Amino acid sequence: MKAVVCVTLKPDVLDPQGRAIQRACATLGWDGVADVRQGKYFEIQLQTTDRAAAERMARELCEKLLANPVIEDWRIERIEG
Amino acid sequence: MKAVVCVTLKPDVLDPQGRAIQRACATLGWDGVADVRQGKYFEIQLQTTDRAAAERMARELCEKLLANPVIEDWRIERIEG
Amino acid sequence: MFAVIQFPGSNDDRDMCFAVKSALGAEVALVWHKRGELPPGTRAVLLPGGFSYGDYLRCGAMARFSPVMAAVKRFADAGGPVLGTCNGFQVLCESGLLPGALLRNQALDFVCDPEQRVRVEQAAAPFTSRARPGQVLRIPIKHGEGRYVAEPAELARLDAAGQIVLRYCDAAGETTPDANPNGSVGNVAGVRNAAGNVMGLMPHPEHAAEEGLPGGCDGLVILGSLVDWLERAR
Amino acid sequence: MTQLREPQVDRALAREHGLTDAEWERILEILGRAPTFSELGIFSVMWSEHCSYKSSRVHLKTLPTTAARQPSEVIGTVLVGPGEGAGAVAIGDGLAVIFKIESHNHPSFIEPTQGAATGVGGILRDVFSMGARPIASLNSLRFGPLEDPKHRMLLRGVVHGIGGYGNSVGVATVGGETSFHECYRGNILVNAFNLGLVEADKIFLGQATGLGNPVIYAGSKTGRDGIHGASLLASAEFDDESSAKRPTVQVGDPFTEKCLIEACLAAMRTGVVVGIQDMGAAGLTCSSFEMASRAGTGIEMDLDRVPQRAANLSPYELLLSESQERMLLVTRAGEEQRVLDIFADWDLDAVVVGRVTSDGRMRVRWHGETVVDIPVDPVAANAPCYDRPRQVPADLGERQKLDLASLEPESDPAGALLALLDSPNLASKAWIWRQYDSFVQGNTVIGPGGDAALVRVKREDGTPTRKALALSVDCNPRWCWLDPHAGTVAAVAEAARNVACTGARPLALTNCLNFGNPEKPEIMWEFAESVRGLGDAAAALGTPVVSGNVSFYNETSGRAIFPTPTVAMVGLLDDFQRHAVSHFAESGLAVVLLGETREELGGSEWLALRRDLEAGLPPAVDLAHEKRLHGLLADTIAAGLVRSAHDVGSGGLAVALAECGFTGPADLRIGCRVALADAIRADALLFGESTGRVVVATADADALLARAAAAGVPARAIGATGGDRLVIGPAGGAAWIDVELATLQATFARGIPRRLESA
Ligand SMILES: Nc1ncnc2c1ncn2[C@@H]1O[C@H](COP(=O)(O)OP(=O)(O)O)[C@@H](O)[C@H]1O
Ligand SMILES: [Mg+2]
Repeated sequence: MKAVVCVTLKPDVLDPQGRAIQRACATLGWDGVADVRQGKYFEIQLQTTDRAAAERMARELCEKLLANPVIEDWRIERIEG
Repeated sequence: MKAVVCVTLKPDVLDPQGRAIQRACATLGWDGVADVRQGKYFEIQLQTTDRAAAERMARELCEKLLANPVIEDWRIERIEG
Repeated sequence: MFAVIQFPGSNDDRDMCFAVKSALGAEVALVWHKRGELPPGTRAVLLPGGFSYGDYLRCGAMARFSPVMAAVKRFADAGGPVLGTCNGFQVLCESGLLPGALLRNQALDFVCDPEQRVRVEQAAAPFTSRARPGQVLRIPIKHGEGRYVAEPAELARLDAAGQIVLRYCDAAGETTPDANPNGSVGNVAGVRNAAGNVMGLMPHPEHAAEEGLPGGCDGLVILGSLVDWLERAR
Repeated sequence: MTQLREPQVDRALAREHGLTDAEWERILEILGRAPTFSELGIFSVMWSEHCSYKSSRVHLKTLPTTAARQPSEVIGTVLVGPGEGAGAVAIGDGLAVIFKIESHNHPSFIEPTQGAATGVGGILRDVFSMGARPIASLNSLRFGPLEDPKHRMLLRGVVHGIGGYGNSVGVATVGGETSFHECYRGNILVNAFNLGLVEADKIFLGQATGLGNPVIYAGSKTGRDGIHGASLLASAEFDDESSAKRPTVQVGDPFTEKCLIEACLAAMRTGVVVGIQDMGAAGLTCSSFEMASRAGTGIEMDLDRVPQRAANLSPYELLLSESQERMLLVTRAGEEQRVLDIFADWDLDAVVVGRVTSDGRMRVRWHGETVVDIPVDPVAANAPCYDRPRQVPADLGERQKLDLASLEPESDPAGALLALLDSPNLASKAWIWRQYDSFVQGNTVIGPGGDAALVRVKREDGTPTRKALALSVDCNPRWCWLDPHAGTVAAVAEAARNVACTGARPLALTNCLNFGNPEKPEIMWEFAESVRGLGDAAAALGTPVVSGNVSFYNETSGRAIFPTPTVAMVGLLDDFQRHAVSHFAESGLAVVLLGETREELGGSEWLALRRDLEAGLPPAVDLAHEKRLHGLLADTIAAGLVRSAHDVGSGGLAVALAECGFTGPADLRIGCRVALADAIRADALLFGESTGRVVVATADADALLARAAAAGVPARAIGATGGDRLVIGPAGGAAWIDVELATLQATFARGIPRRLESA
C-alpha cells in the first residue's frame, strides 16, 4: 500500500520559505496570492496489503521520524493501493 | 480560495532524501517501508472566490515558479474554499 | 567593465569584485538586482555565489525573476559573455540560459572543500582559453545543491557538442566517483550554452585568486581567460 | 476596538512567571500599584536569570575587563567592554574587532536544527548591531555519547542548523570544538561565537539618545513565536514536562538576516543612526528597555504600528515575542526617511514605532490604551542581584582522588594511540566542518582543522591589510569538574596557546559559562571558582574579558552537566603571510618540544578511555610560563624560524605528533621519529596532558633552542620529520609506538562518520 503524508509547520511558526514565495509572487505581478505555506510531502510504499496496518505504520513514521512535533504538524493525506 | 499543490521529483530523478528516510526506517526496525519519495507541498491562499480562476492561477504558479520542469512534476491536489 | 550582479542573498559578490579587480586589474561594478538595465560599458556579466532569496523553494528559482535578469538575458542573446558561479550557475539553469538543473547533493550535506580538483574538458575562449585541455585545476567548492542533472540524451548531446567544460576529478585528473563531491552526472562541474558565451560552474574561481591563501590561484585561469577575451575583442 | 481581556494579575500569577515573592513585592514598590499583565510579563523576562544575570553579576564584576594598555588608538585597548551587545578591541590601523559567544542550549535540545540556527542568527545580530561586518564564526558543541541514536540525531541537526544559517548569511565558520560526554545526555551545549570588523571610531551602541528622536522597528514581522522562549527556557531546569509547556520554538530566516546585515550596515553609513540594538531574548521589551536605560531616557511606543505576522496579537505577546531577525534603531529626528528607504530597498519592513522621551519611563500604547507605564531603570539597570550560597561539592575529594602508583601502566601504547584517535572526542571533526562554508569573504588563511583559525583583515571597502586574526575556542569540562578554578585557568591558557601557535599574540577573550542550577550551593561554588579562574588567567595573560554569556540551569531531572566555561580567544598577527600551520609542512626538519612533560594523568583522555576513570587533579598550569611561551612562539614564527607549531592537548604528545603528520592538505603526510628521555612513566610521557607544551618543527634547532633558553622556556629537540610512520620511543630503546601514518589517519578520519553510520 502507499501512504501519502504531508508535514507542515504549525500555524504560529514562521515559514520563511512560504513567505519568500508569496513575496516573489507579488513582485511578479500575481497580486492574488495572499499567502503561501510550504511543507513536505512524502509518498511511502509500505509492504502490507492491510489498510489498517498501513495507516498504523504511517502514523508511527510521522510521529517518530518525519515530523518534529515541536514545530510541525502532520497529516496522512491518503492511503492507496 | 485555497489551492493545495504537490511538487515531486520526476520518477527517474534520484531522490537521496527519500532514500535516506527509507534507510533510517530500516535501521529503526521498520522493515515494511519499501520506498520513500519526498516532495514539496504548498498551501496557497488566493484572493478569489471563483473556483475556475483559482485553478487557473494555481496552474500558472506551478508552471512558472513552483516546479522546475526539467526535474519536477506538479499536481494540484485540490482547490478548497 | 565587468558587472557583478547583486541579488538579495548573494554572498560572494564582493569577493568576485575583489578577485576581478585586484588579481586581474579589471574594472568591475556591483549591479543591484532591481536595475532594469546593465550599466553602460558592461562587457561581461558575472552572477556570483550565495543564496539568492535564501535559495528558498529552489536555488536560483526566484532570482531569475529579478528585473536585472531580463537585461542579462538580452546581453547573453546578443553574444555577451555571462559567467555564473555556484548560485549564479543555479540562476542560469533556472533561467533557461543553461541546460540541466542542480539538485541537492547526493549525500544531502553541504560540502565545503578548499581542495576540490576539476579537469578542463574544453580549453576555449571566452572562459577557459588560459587552460590546456585536460588540465587539472584546484578550485574550492562550497554548496549544498550542486548535483548537476540532465536527461541522458541531453547529456550525450552536451558532451558531443563540447558544452561540458569542467568535470570533478582527483589530483591525477581521473574523474572517479570518489572525486565527485555531490553526485553530479558524469562528474559535471561546469557547462556552457550552445553558443559558448554563457557558462556556469559550481566551483568558486574567485576564491582561488590570491597568493598566500589556501585556495591558490587556479581560479585566475577562468577569470583571466575572460579578461583575455575582452582584451582581444576590444 | 478590541477589548483587552487579560488574566488577573496577582502574586500567584507572578509565581507562574518565575518571579519570587520578594521580587513581586519589589514590583509593587516600584510601581506603587499592581502591574498590568503586560507589565508583569516585562518584569518576568527582564528579571529572568537569562536577561538579568541576577545570580552571576556579583561574580562577573570581578573579571578584568580592560587592558592595561592605553590610549585608544593602541592595539589591544578595550573600546567596549561587557554590557553592550558584544565587546570591542582596537587592532590598530583605525580598526577594531567586535566579538562575543553565546549559548543556545535548551532550544537546540528541543529542535536541534532551528535551535542552533537561531543561536547563530542571534550572535550575528549582537555583532553587526554595533556596526561591525561579521567576518568569522566559531561554535562549541557538547553532546551525549554517539552510541545514543538521539545524540546522533542532535549532532546532525545542530550541524545542519549552524551550517544552514551561517552559510546562507555569508559568514565563514572557521573553527570550533566538539566533544561528547555522558553528562550532556540530558542537556546538550551549543555555544556560538562571532567576530566582526569595524572602524574603531564608528562603533554603534544600543542607546536611545536624543529627546524626540524616532524609534524604528526593522526586519521580520512579529509573530507568536518564542514567547518566553530563550529567556524562560534558559532560566529553568529541564524536566519531563518541558515538552508539554514548551513555548513555540523559533524558526530562523537566514535570508532575512543577510538582508538585515546589509541594510543595517548601509543605514549606519548614512550617519543618522544614533543607536541600534537587536531584539534578542525578550524581544521588543528587552531591547527598548536596555536602549533607554543606557541613555538615561525613556521611550514611548505604539504597538499598533509594529509589523505583525499573526492576527490578534495581544500587547503581552507583542512585547514578549522572540521572533527572530528584528532590530530596533533610533535615528536623528527628521532624517529617518533615509534609513527607512534603505530597508525598503532590501524589501524589509521598517516602521517608526515610537519616540525617545526624557522622563525615564517606558510608555506603551495599544489600541489607544496605555498598557505599560513603568520607570526604566528599576527594571533594567537595577534588576535584582543575588549572592547565592556556595558550598564545596561533597564528593569533590572523591573526584580528585587518584593514586598513580597503583595505576596499571599502559601495556599497548600503539593500541592506546589508535583507540584515542578513534574516540569521538579526539577524532577528526571534518565531518562537521566540511558542512560549513569556511572561506566566504576570501580571508581564511587557516580554516578548521588546525589549532586556531586565522583570518586576514580586509577593510569594508575591500582594501586588504597584512594583519590577521587568530581565533580559538576551548574548554576541557572534565578538568573543570575535577577542579573548576584550575580547569578554567587551563581553558584560557589552551585557547591562548592555540592562538599563539599561528604566530599571533593573544589579545582578548570572550566566554560562555555553562553551568547547572545556581540555586544549588554546590553548583554556585563551581561557578564562582570558575569565574575566579577566568579572572586569574585573563589577568596573568593580559587578555581582558570583553564580553560573555552565562547559561545556568543546564540540568535534566536534577543532574547537572560538568561545569563548562567555554573560552574563545582572539589574537592578532601582524603579517598573515608569516604564520605557522599546525601540521608538519616539510620533511627533514627538527622536532622540538617546548614546555615540560610532568607525570600528570589526572583527568586525561587516556585515563577515561583506557582505565575508565575520570578522577585526579587536572594538570597544573603555570601562567607565567604560558606567557613566555606565547611570546617565544610569536617571535620565532615572525622570524621564520618555526614552520609549524601544534599545541599538545587532549591525548597528549603521542596524539599531537600523529596529528602533525596528517592534518595538513589531503595529499600531504609526513611522519616523524621521536625519542623521549624524561624519567617518568611512559604512558604519562605519551598520553599525559601536561599543559604549556607545543610541538614545533624548525630547520634550525640550535637557533630555536637558544631563543627558547633566552626566553626562559624549557625546550628540547626530540626528533625529526620525515617518512610515512610515526615512531616514538625512549632514547636508545625499542620504540613504544611505530605505526604507519596512513593507519593512524584512517582511524582518526573515520571516528565520527563510522559512529554516525551505525544504526
Ligand atoms: N564544531 C566545530 N565547528 C568547526 N570546527 C570544528 C568544530 N569542532 C572542531 N572543529 C575543528 O577541528 C579541529 C580540532 O578541534 P579540537 O580537537 O578542539 O582541537 P584542539 O584540541 O587543538 O583545540 C580544530 O581546527 C577545530 O576548529
Ligand atoms: Mg580546541
